[in-house]
Amino acid sequence: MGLLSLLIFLPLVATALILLLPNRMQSNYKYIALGFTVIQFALAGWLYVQFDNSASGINQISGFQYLEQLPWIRLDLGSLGQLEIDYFLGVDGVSMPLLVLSAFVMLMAIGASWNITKSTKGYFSLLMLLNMAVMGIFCALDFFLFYIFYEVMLLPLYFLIGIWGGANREYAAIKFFIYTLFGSVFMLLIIVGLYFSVVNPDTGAHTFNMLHMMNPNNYVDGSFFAYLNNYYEVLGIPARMLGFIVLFVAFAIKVPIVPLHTWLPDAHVEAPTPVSIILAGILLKIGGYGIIRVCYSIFPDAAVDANWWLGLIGVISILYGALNALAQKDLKRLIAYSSVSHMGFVLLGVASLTAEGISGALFQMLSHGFLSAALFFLVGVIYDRVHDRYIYNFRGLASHMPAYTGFVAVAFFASLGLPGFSAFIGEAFVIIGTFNAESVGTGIPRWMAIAGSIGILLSAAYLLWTLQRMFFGQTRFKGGEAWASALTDINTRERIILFPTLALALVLGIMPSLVFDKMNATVLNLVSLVSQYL
Amino acid sequence: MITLTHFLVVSACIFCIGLYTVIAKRNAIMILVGIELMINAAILNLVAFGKYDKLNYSGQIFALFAIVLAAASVAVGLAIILNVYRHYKTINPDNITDLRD
Amino acid sequence: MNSLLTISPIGASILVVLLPLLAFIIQAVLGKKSTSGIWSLAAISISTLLSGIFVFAQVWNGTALQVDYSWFTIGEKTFNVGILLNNLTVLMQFIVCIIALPVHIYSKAYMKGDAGIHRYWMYLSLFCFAMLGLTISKNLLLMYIFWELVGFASYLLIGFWYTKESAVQANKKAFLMNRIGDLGFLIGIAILFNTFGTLDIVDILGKDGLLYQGIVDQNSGLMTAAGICFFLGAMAKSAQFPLHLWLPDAMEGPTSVSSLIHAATMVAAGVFLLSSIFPLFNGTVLLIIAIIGTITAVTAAIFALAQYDIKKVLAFSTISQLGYMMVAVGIGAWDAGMFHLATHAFFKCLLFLSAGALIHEMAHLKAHNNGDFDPQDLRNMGGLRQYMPKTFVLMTVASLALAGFPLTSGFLSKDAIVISAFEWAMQKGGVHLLIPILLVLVSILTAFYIGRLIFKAFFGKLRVSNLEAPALHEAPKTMLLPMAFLAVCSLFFVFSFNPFSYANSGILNGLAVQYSFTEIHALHTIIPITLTLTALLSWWLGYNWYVKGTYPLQANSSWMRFAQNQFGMNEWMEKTFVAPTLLLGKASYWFDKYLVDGLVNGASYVIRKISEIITWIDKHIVDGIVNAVAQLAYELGNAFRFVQNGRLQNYLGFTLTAVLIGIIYLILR
Amino acid sequence: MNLELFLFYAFAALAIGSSLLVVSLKNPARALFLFFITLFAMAGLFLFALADFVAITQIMVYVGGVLILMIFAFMLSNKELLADIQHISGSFLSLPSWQSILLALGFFAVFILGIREWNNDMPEWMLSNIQEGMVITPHDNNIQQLGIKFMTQYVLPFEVISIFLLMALIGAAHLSRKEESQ
Repeated sequence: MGLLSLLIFLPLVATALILLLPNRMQSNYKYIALGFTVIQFALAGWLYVQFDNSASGINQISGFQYLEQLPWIRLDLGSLGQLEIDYFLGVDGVSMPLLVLSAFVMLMAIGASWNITKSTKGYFSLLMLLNMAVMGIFCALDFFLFYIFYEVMLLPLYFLIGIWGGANREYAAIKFFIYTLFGSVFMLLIIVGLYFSVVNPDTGAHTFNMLHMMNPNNYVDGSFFAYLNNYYEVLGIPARMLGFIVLFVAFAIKVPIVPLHTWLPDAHVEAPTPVSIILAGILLKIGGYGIIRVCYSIFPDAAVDANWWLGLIGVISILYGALNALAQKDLKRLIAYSSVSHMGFVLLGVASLTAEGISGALFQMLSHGFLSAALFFLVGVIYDRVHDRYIYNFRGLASHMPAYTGFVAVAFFASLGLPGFSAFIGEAFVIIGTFNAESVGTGIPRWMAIAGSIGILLSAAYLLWTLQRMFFGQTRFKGGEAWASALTDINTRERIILFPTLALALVLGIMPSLVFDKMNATVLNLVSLVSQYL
Repeated sequence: MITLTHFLVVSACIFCIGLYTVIAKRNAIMILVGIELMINAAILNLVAFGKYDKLNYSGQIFALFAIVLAAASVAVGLAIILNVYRHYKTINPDNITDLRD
Repeated sequence: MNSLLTISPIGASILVVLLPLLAFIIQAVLGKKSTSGIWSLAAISISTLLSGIFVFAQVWNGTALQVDYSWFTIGEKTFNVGILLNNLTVLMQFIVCIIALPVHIYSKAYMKGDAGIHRYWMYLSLFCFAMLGLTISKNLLLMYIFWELVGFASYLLIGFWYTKESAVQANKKAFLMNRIGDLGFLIGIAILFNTFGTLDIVDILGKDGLLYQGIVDQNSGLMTAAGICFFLGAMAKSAQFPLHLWLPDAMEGPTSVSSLIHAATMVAAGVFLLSSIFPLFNGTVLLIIAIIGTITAVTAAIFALAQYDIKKVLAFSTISQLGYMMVAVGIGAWDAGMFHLATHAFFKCLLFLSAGALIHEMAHLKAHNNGDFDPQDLRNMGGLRQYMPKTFVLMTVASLALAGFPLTSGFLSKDAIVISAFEWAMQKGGVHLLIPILLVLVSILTAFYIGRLIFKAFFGKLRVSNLEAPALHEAPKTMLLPMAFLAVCSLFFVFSFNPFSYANSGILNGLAVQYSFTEIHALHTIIPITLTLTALLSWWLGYNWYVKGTYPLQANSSWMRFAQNQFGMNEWMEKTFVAPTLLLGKASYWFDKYLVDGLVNGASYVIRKISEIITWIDKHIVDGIVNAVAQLAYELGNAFRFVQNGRLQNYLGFTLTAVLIGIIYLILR
Repeated sequence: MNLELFLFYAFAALAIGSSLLVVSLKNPARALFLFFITLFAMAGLFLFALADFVAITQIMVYVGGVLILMIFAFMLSNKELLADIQHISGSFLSLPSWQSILLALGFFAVFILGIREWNNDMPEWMLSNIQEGMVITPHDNNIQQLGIKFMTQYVLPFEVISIFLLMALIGAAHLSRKEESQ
């Protein structure tokens, strides 16, 4: 059993343990979940430290580390050849930081679940199941395996939102589920199409191996997704472009991009705090990760053609999300829309196809991962206390909850891109990379960089405005004295969760090399893979 | 001259009356009676035919067997009827419809 | 480590930067337990000493030093953290230190007893850290980081009294307007990185820098754009028209903060930035800088005339003076700009501190008498000369320096700018002359409004009625001493031993800029005399108007109000940018909620309806057929059900019937 | 018409008539007593078929055993009997149900049809026995012949039927005994 398998399936052990323990040991579930996640985090951290910086990943098997490849399903399909599905895991510079991020955010989420009382058994076992699926997604290199993890992830989330969520939870859960399923169902079609287009050069059988899909030589001549002699068209769209678009839509729903983002505010708002944390911290990253790992790596030729549109969508997401956030009166919804805006940078950075832009995008994913998690956690803090998060119902929290306000201010400033915090590095390099794109000739014009930078301005606007409206001024609450006594300042548990998160944002902001060093070779490899089609 | 046909006709009459009794009567004992009538009709036929078999005496012998069997059946039947009566407090078979669907 | 022990200028300068950071961290950790500010004070004191002895004295007029540490690598590009020590940067760093130290000392008395004093020291140290870091950054990215941190510290300090609505509005406004500039800075960085592949100032702009290697045409549109972008950054930070709106509002912060950040150091950072990257600018950009600088100087001076709030007068005065510095940069005489920056830092800081002392006393008076008046309003002051003679003297020195009176530092630096401007304009000829002429006008206005301030505050009688005046007394020593120090620094000998000629001043010689225009000797005598005479004239006028009480104008005339409102620019801004943005936000949310999400929900509604129809069809037609068959079978079964009635006799009857039918069939066959 | 035929018709009429009455009487007690007459008439008819031993057995077994058993059973079981006697409801004759009558008449018709057909085509063995004179005559010692046949030719059925009878009687006794558990 390899280390990655251990990393993936540790939470499953926790799930089993939680399910086996009788209900009267209810109070121990969270400790079990916590314990296993701590081990997982430590393991992920160890893997991260041991990770070889020179690994170039993406399309070369030698560039991946901690590889595990076992034949999983081998089915003789007669004239269709052999069905070849591998249990194939490995990490490169793109997935390694995200693995650590996932483990970290999971830890946060469990910390935030401390006060959950409603059927803890189900809750924690679902949480651990989700943990497993997420880890699996980041490690899987076989498309079939990837898809399985991708679908498995939906199930616990659906229940976590649908059972432990807020007032409108069923609506949000079903919306989330259908949105994602909508994307992934079509993804399955493309996966099958790819399967029949690609052969494993070693065995000659069709394969789900993603690395083989990235090599043009492995495509069967004249197959549906072949590079050469491909005249297939669907509705006038060339087959490879179609494949790219469908996969992009599947992942873009997760990111989310603007016309497909409406599940996000609902899901975030209705989900319980820990699930919001996971949604913002990990789930959205799966979208970005998928676009890099799947869309750009498997369909680089189509990606290059579609680049301009992707950049445009990124810019629209940035501005649109920011403008929406500006109009929100619900704090959680505001942060949800700010996620849309911040994730737009990821898309813009990836579309820039410059090393700076892609690195910036990946960094932005990480940074947004724990910053948005921290923000949702902070919303959860007041929501826990008074069950309200309407901005205008609070005033002058700074005098009432000074420590809390301190954390909020740091988190807000960190996420509006104050230098010294991680978000700055991400956003600045996305802008710089996008600006560079025109010189490199990737088809992203410079005005997109400028438009994107307006998003930074707007993010400052809505966050500072919120800070001013909720935290400054004379203390005044809608709930009067009852609220004043309920709104106790942040407690030790919450401090323990928040402090490392914000400290991490600071450390990464000051020493981005901690992450950039790990991903640099991979990013360069991705750029060179894609840019040959420019 | 009493011919075989005479016996047969009489026995047919008796048999049909017994048949009617069995189907129509609303009393278990009367049904038993009907059965006895039918058996008697049969015995009459046996005896009438037996007249032409002097070698084996088969008609009379089987008539005797039939009488014995009838007696046994009556004994058992009555025992059943008594039990049924004990159970259902009636011997009207119309009221005993456990076989109904 | 070695470099630190031997205290090389590099090591010392790093220490200068890091000490306030250390103070900030200690203060942050200690929190409310430490209210004395001793950490911040100690840090800035040591920093000042180090900066003066081990950095400034070592590097000034010596060789430039630089050091690079690799920071991180993206793709093939490595970003460095670099420190650059040359005349410009060490001068700036030293100015910041030398201003910050008196302000720290002053604050100790001024902020005494404030509930949030621990935060005050924390923020102040943070600001010092960022500002000092900004001065010696070699890498533009690093500079940008400090640039924003400075803005952040300013945000915190403006909103120091966060329960005050106007303060939190002001700090938000300040941060957002600065953000606009920051974005310009960022885009500028992007352009430079795109063009040169590095952000190192020396690599790009140094003697054999990339700029001169023909990579890019200096006059190309891209470089113009870069120049404008950087200037945009400087505009926001240095409060240039029209991005100056935040600065008057920023006066909501404590006065000591205003003096340090919003008068002497941070707002001058824009000028410093432009000076650092001066070679980057081509003629177009420089002209734009000069024009904007002039507009700023003029408008701010006009606004200052009509203000009643003592701090607002000074704020507009600052803006106006920053305009001067910008003009200096714009005409290519950035050394004159830096010179003015240095002198201005001292006297403007002093002005603010003095004003702070006045406000302090007025606030005391207000608290003492439970009065209900604005302690910052000039209309409430008057006659303070009797109660606070020392403050009066110190403030007068600073005012003279601001007005450019001979023997003060302001005289030297202002003359340097105005004369250079004239020389530049002569060279260019034509419309360009408008700029120096306007500058002269501004100079007269400056003398007038600062005179107005002095006359209104110190002469005549205390205008707050029904109060016992004796409650007023001189500021405490802790406040007076730093003020005295600054007053001394506002005199000519600190900068040049010749009180009438800026040509010999150390700063100008040290920066040694090659002017693009020829010197015109006649101007060097005419202009100082003109300026001095006009200043005297305006004071005489002011004295007559304000002290003698022969005020000829309608105090409430629409022009006055118009000027007081800054020509309604705030409202205009609000109407043109803020409101539409918010409206756009609301509109896009409406769009999101009702159209995008509505589309999704509509789609789901349609699908639900279709599914209902299909369900109906399924239930009534498809399933209906099946059910009909089943129903038929049931009915048939039911029809024959009586057969199975449980009656033995019926069974028997049916059996026999069947037998009978069978027999009949056999017979009839 | 000789006496023999007359007697035969008389007995036949008695048997048929009494059995018809058995069927149609409402009161089971009376019907049972009428059944007694039917059995006697049947025994008489047996005599005409030259089966004197069978006729005697018929009287002994049926009249002496079966019928008494039935009456006892009836007496034991039917509490409605007294009620029926006291409230003679409706007609003296019970109403036959038309289906049963139809069925019975159907069978009767079939039988008559069968008899008619049969008269035209008598089986081989009857014709040969008649020709060879192997027909029981009134002078034959039937009882002796029967005894010999039972002990020789039909000994196995005889033993079987005796055991069967024993079983039936034991079974009947077992069935009709009162269950002690209840």
